[in-house]
Amino acid sequence: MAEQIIFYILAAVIATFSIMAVSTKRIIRSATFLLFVLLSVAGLYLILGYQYLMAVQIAVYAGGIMVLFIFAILLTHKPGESAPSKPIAKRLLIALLSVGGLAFCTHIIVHNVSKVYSYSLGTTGSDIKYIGLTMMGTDKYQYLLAFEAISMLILACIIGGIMVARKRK
Amino acid sequence: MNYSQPLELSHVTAWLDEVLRGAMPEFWALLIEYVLIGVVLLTLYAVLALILIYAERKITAFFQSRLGPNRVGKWGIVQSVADMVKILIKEIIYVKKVDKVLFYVAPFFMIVASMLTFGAIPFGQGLQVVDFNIGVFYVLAVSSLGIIGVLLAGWSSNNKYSMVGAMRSGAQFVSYELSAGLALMTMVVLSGTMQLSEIVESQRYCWNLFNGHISAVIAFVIYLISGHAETNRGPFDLPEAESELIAGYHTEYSGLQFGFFYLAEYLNMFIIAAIATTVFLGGWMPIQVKGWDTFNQIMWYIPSYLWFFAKAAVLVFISLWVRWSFPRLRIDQLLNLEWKYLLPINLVNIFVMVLLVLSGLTLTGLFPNVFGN
Amino acid sequence: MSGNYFSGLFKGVKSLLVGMGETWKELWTKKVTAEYPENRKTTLFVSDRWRATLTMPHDENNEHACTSCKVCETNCPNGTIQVIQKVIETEEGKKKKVLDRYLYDLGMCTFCNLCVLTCPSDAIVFSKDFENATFTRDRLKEQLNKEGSKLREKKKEVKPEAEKSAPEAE
Amino acid sequence: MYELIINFLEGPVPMEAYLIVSSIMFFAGIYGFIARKNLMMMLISIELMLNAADLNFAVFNRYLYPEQPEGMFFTLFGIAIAACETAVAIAIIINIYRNLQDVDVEELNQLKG
Amino acid sequence: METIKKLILEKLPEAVIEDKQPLCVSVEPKQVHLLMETLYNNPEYNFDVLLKVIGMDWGEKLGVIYFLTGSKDLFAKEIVVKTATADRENPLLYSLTDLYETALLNEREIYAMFGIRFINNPDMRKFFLNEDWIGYPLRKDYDGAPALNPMKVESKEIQDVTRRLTEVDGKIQEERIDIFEVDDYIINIGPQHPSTHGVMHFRTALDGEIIKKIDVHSGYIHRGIEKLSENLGYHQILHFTDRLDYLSANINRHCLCMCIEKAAEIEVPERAQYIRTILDELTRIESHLLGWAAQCNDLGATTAFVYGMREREMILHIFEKVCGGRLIMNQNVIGGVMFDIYPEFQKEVKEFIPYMREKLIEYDRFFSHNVIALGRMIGIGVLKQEDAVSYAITGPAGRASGWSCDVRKHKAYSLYDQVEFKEVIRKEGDSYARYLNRLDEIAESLHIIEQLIDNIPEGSFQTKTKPIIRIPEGEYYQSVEAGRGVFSVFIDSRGDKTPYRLKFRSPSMSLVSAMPLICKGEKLADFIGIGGSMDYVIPDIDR
Amino acid sequence: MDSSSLFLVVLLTGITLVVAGLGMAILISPRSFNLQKTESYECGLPTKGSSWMQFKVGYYLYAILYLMFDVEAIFLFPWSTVVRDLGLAGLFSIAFFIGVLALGLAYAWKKGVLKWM
Amino acid sequence: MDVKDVKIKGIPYAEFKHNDYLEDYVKELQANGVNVVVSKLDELINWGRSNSMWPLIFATSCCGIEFMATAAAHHDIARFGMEVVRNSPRQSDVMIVAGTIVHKMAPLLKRVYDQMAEPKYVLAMGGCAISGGPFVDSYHVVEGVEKIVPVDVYVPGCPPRPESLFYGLMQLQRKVKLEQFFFNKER
Ligand code: SF4
Ligand code: SF4
Ligand code: SF4
Repeated sequence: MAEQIIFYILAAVIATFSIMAVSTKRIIRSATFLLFVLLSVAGLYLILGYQYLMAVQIAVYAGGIMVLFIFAILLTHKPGESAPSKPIAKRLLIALLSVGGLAFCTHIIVHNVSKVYSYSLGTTGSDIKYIGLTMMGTDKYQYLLAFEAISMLILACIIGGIMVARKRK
Repeated sequence: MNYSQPLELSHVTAWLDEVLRGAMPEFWALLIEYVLIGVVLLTLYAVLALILIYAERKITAFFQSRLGPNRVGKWGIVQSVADMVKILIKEIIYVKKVDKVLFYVAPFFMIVASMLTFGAIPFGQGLQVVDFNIGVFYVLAVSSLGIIGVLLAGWSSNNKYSMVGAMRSGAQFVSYELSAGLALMTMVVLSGTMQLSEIVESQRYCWNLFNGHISAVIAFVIYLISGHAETNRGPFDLPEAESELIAGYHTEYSGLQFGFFYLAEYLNMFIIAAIATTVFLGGWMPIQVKGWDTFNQIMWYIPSYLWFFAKAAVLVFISLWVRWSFPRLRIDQLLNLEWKYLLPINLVNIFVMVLLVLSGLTLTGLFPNVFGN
Repeated sequence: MSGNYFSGLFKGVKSLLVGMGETWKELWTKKVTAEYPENRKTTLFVSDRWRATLTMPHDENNEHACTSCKVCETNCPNGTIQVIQKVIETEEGKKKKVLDRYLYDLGMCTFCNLCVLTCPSDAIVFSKDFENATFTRDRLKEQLNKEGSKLREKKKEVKPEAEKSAPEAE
Repeated sequence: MYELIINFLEGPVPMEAYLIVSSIMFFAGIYGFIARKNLMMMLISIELMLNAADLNFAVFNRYLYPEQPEGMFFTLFGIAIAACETAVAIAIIINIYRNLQDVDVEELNQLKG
Repeated sequence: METIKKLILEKLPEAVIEDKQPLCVSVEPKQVHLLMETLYNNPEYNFDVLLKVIGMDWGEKLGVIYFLTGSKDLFAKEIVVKTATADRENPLLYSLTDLYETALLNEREIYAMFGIRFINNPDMRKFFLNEDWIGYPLRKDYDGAPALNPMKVESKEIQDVTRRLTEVDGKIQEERIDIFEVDDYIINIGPQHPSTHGVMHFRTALDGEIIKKIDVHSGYIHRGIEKLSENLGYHQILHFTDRLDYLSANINRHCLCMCIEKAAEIEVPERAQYIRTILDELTRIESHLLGWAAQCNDLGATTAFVYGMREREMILHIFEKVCGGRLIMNQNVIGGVMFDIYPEFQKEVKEFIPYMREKLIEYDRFFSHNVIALGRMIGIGVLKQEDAVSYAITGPAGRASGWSCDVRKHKAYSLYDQVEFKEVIRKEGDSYARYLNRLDEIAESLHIIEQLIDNIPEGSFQTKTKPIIRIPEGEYYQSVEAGRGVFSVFIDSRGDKTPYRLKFRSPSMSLVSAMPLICKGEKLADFIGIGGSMDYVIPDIDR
Repeated sequence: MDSSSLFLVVLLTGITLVVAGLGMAILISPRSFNLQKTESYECGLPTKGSSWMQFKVGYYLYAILYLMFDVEAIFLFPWSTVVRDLGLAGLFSIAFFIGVLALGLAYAWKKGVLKWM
Repeated sequence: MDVKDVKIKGIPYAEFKHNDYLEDYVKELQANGVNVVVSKLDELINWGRSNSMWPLIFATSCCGIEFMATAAAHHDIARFGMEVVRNSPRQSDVMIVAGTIVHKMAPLLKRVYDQMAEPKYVLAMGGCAISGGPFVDSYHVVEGVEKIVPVDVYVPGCPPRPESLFYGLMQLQRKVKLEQFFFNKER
């Protein structure tokens, strides 16, 4: 029961702040609201029993990406400067479309997804050793290759990021 | 081996649990327990902060051949209480130019980050609130929330000093978080688990610091350095560098809001020491020697939380010692230290540790009957 | 390059350790702090020559030595001293100017000692009572001669210069 | 009434609830991505969408195939890739800003034309 | 000197040369620059040090006195150049900033005090006073009515614009110049800042953490001492000197006393000379200790600060026992010293010397080799020798740039010709050299005291002087080596009991004027560290 | 008493601390108002221009490096717990992983990113 | 609360100077009448305030150096718990004006004072801050900071020795200890 209450609180937080994040004028606030959303998502992971995911979500998003965001905002925006949106008419239209899309999705979800799942609080995903072994294995459903590929991706990102950001006019 | 542990607090908690469960439905028992945990945690947090502030001021004074606070209570022992009372009723100023929302949110991040880490520390046998199986990683992840607080505080203050301070802080934090993480990872390799309680258990007969000898010592030093850098304390106090930036990122904060930053700073210092104690120095585990049962029994008479606080106190002292011995680093020195020294050394160190573990050259590997669990 | 890297590292670490050694030593040296106000009756060090406030010594007959000649007033560089005279009639019926009020502003004095040095009759001295903080500005404006005090009749006696300049001789 | 709420709250959270939450995030992201002209804002919106997807992976994993951590791994890799993507995207934004002193999409379009 | 005279007459036949000590040349404003150029490039002895720039109000004329000497052998030759203009409404003179950097701030000061504006000076704002100050305080006809310049408490935004006067074809043009670029990030360091050593105000344009430009503001402690002095008798003036550079209080006062004694021909007893010299050196140690402590504090080593202050306190105790003052000593008087030493004085000083030596070693171990400190001092804030000369930077900072500029060596006064000591000179010119110089000078001062302390002769410590001292008409100069460099006094007397004009040359002003140069391109943190290594005292600048 | 709910308890404790503290302070602390108080402090002078500055991109480059290593860490941590079980094979795969990243660091070093600008 | 209850370690009540000021002050307070609970709370608050005065050093000249000496080992202001020198006015409680205040500085002093958080106190240290001291007659010197901001305690001297400053701080502590926090209209 507690789980449900917490879930609904988190869901409310996510819903409000994701909407606020995309609609607020001040960009740094928007980033902060995004952070709230991300942290709540971390909370959802925790409810789902993926503790490791939660920690990863916090570490990467709160520690890494947010710092990056804030730095980037500091680099490109003045405090108090607001980020403009498209004209109100256009915005309304887009909002309508989004709400429409949301309604459509909800409809599908409610009508199709219900009762096809089995929920169990298994321990998969919460045992860190199991994750480690799975990640380093080469069998089916094991991810060594992806893991190594990530390293290449990261390398590419470092080089790309540095090159792009350092490029002078 | 079961030793008698008369002063252990876990007896009290177990008894309390029993009584509550006996007296009321489980839901309410749990609720009361949670509230109790919260209250205890809060008290411990505040009391520790007060003690730390007092200790720092006193020890600083001794390093500087002064006496330090000695007029409020005997030896000035309630000095920090007076400070707390004062700051509680100090005006909180509204500065027009600040970004109100973020300005108020920033201290939350500071406090919550340190509180969440604080909750994960095993203070003694069975005295750990949050014990995730990803313990070490959790601590790292959560502590990175603090930086958001600093960055937001600096940015929202709309003050030039704060801004410079926040930027410095960001660069500093992102650098040192890495080293701290890698140093802890080295120890995870050694203990084979991330759960803090298990890490402590695994050090029953041999502290990790000795178990992994060279490699562990290097990791220990690196962790202490980067831990301090993360907490923005001297000689890494660039973000609030008093002689340069007035008060750095919290220049515009007043009253209790400033108090929170102040509080979190001291608590973070303790948390770093506590984590280091847990991971490197055997946490709350009393000194044990395999086979010497009487000795072990005597050691167990000293309750585990005292062991823990004693070990942490030594580390806190070292941190103060360092703080009051060195001049402040400049930002480029700071980053050099991290990226050119600590990080490469750390990467190599992990490999050394892996080799040590795999080849059985750790102390437990070499002398399993003396040190093995 | 790599040699530099490591020797630099070790040298640096060594210098830091030496520095920490010094603070460690200081940790155990005797603390130099003098504990005012606990020591104010015992070990408090205040030199006898310390100039804390100007005073006008009165003897047991409530008599002072100031002839109200105003030398101190003219010598004072910033008008700290105000000598207010009044005219009285002596026994012989002569009109004579004597000291009415000797006003001294402690909050303004620069403690340059010129007044004491130049006073021809040594009527004023500096005391070393330094506890003078007050809550109001007016309290610092003092009247040095006591109520009802009068000039001490004295035989002209010239003190040697050396003694005069050192107040502790008083 | 009380009973109703209790009944509703009994048991695990229904899967639809998760999915709806993630849909809200996703469509908020879409709205932001289209409605805002600022590059940083667009990036933030993308971040929202990515998170929604990540959340779905985890939810599907937990509810549909609880015995295998596939979804979780996808989330893990998803987060990693999101991080890389953000880093490069921001690098590009900074570069654009340095050249144009602005991070407005419309300005960009004008420049292109 | 004869050759110089000839040289001057050759170039400027209409120059009026008065043959006194030092040689005095008066020329028309238009020719000053030419004359200076000649002297500057004089092959035999370059007059490349503009030691003093003294604004003067001679009654009907306003003008400037320049005191020149050479860096090669300081004070070996001295020349005084005078120039004046009769236009009191809009006095204009020519700037010397292209020859001597030190002229910049001095000319701005003269503008504030006398209203003389200098053509070609790149930055003609008032120094010390606010731009809207009415009247020129040091002019003889200054109206000091408080109503004219009431105290205001509303803060005003600082306008970063300056005026520049240039002469184009004989016509004076005035242009307004912005000091900073439009989008510079300007941050105020000071006046209420822990590390500006008082109330200096640097407007600093930053680029990230790097300093792009510094604009020096001063006057937050301008107390008008020179004006006050013009209404006070000579022994009343003395107490101001302690409050100029309060860390060299005794040395400053010594200087003024010597100047007055020289002028009034008062003999100072031997014993007083000894006491003065010993106390001077103790003052120097105290000042350097504080300098060291403050520099360490600026670098973030609070503990070092406390150690330095601890040792300094020992000296203060000695001071307090001698003269009843700790910081402001009021010890020297015209014709001697105010108080004789106390009986245990010698013993205590002799105890202090080995103690201090021990502590110097401790400082060395504690801070001088600390790798962090080294990184923050070596190669930071490099001041080249020619810059030091051009900015007339003397004292430990000047000597750290390789310029031998110790007055005690070059123009010995008091007992300095009888004692043996080394002038500490380093070549590097960076913060570290200044830092080490200060510590080494403490050792040298200890050495000097050691030589004197046992030989204090018996006798009187004061010559009796008249209650009112009059100085014969004339101009008098006296220089001493204060804690921060050459401190000197200029008295223009008209034979009254008060000076007609009294001017102090403060070493700190030069130090500050070089800050924009040596801090450019350094980091913000280093700027603070450099400030610490220069060790200026602000009331000394502002007076 | 599972960790997740305890985690929540700790979180709430932290938030309570701030909320309660601030609430109380705002309620009872004295208040005064004047115009200058609400302006920002800069050595006692009015600020000129915006407090925002065009910061050096150097800060950002460090952040990129950090993020990358952070991402690396999330993969390394699971690995580090199973080092013993994996043996040499694990060592090699991870050596490749770290080696590639070290290349990144080396690249940054060479490009002078690590030199503060 | 009675004046006599205001105890300062080390100096008995009778040996303090200017006690009459405090007595008047208390009389005024008592005339208003305060209930007991509140006054006990007040006592606690005042105890905290008076023992934790974080100074903001407005040091302009010589007296500032004496303050440094006060903070250093020999005198050690830390004994009073006042070594936490905050450079930001937002975080400090007592402004110690040490040194001459000149016309150019006056707006700054006012501004910094204004920016301090309540409760705030001002201590004028040295002749200059009290009255202009040696420079009263100057055209550019403010005749005492009381012209700009309200001063709570005056510490005469030129410069006052560190002990004098301590004495002044203790006077201030005494004043603070008598203050009324609740239902106070003034502050
Ligand atoms: S104190 Fe001395 S100088 Fe002053 S009026 Fe009296 S007698 Fe004259
Ligand atoms: S000491 Fe100096 S300032 Fe003070 S009253 Fe005497 S003469 Fe005047
Ligand atoms: S009172 Fe005296 S010591 Fe203090 S600042 Fe003024 S002149 Fe200097």
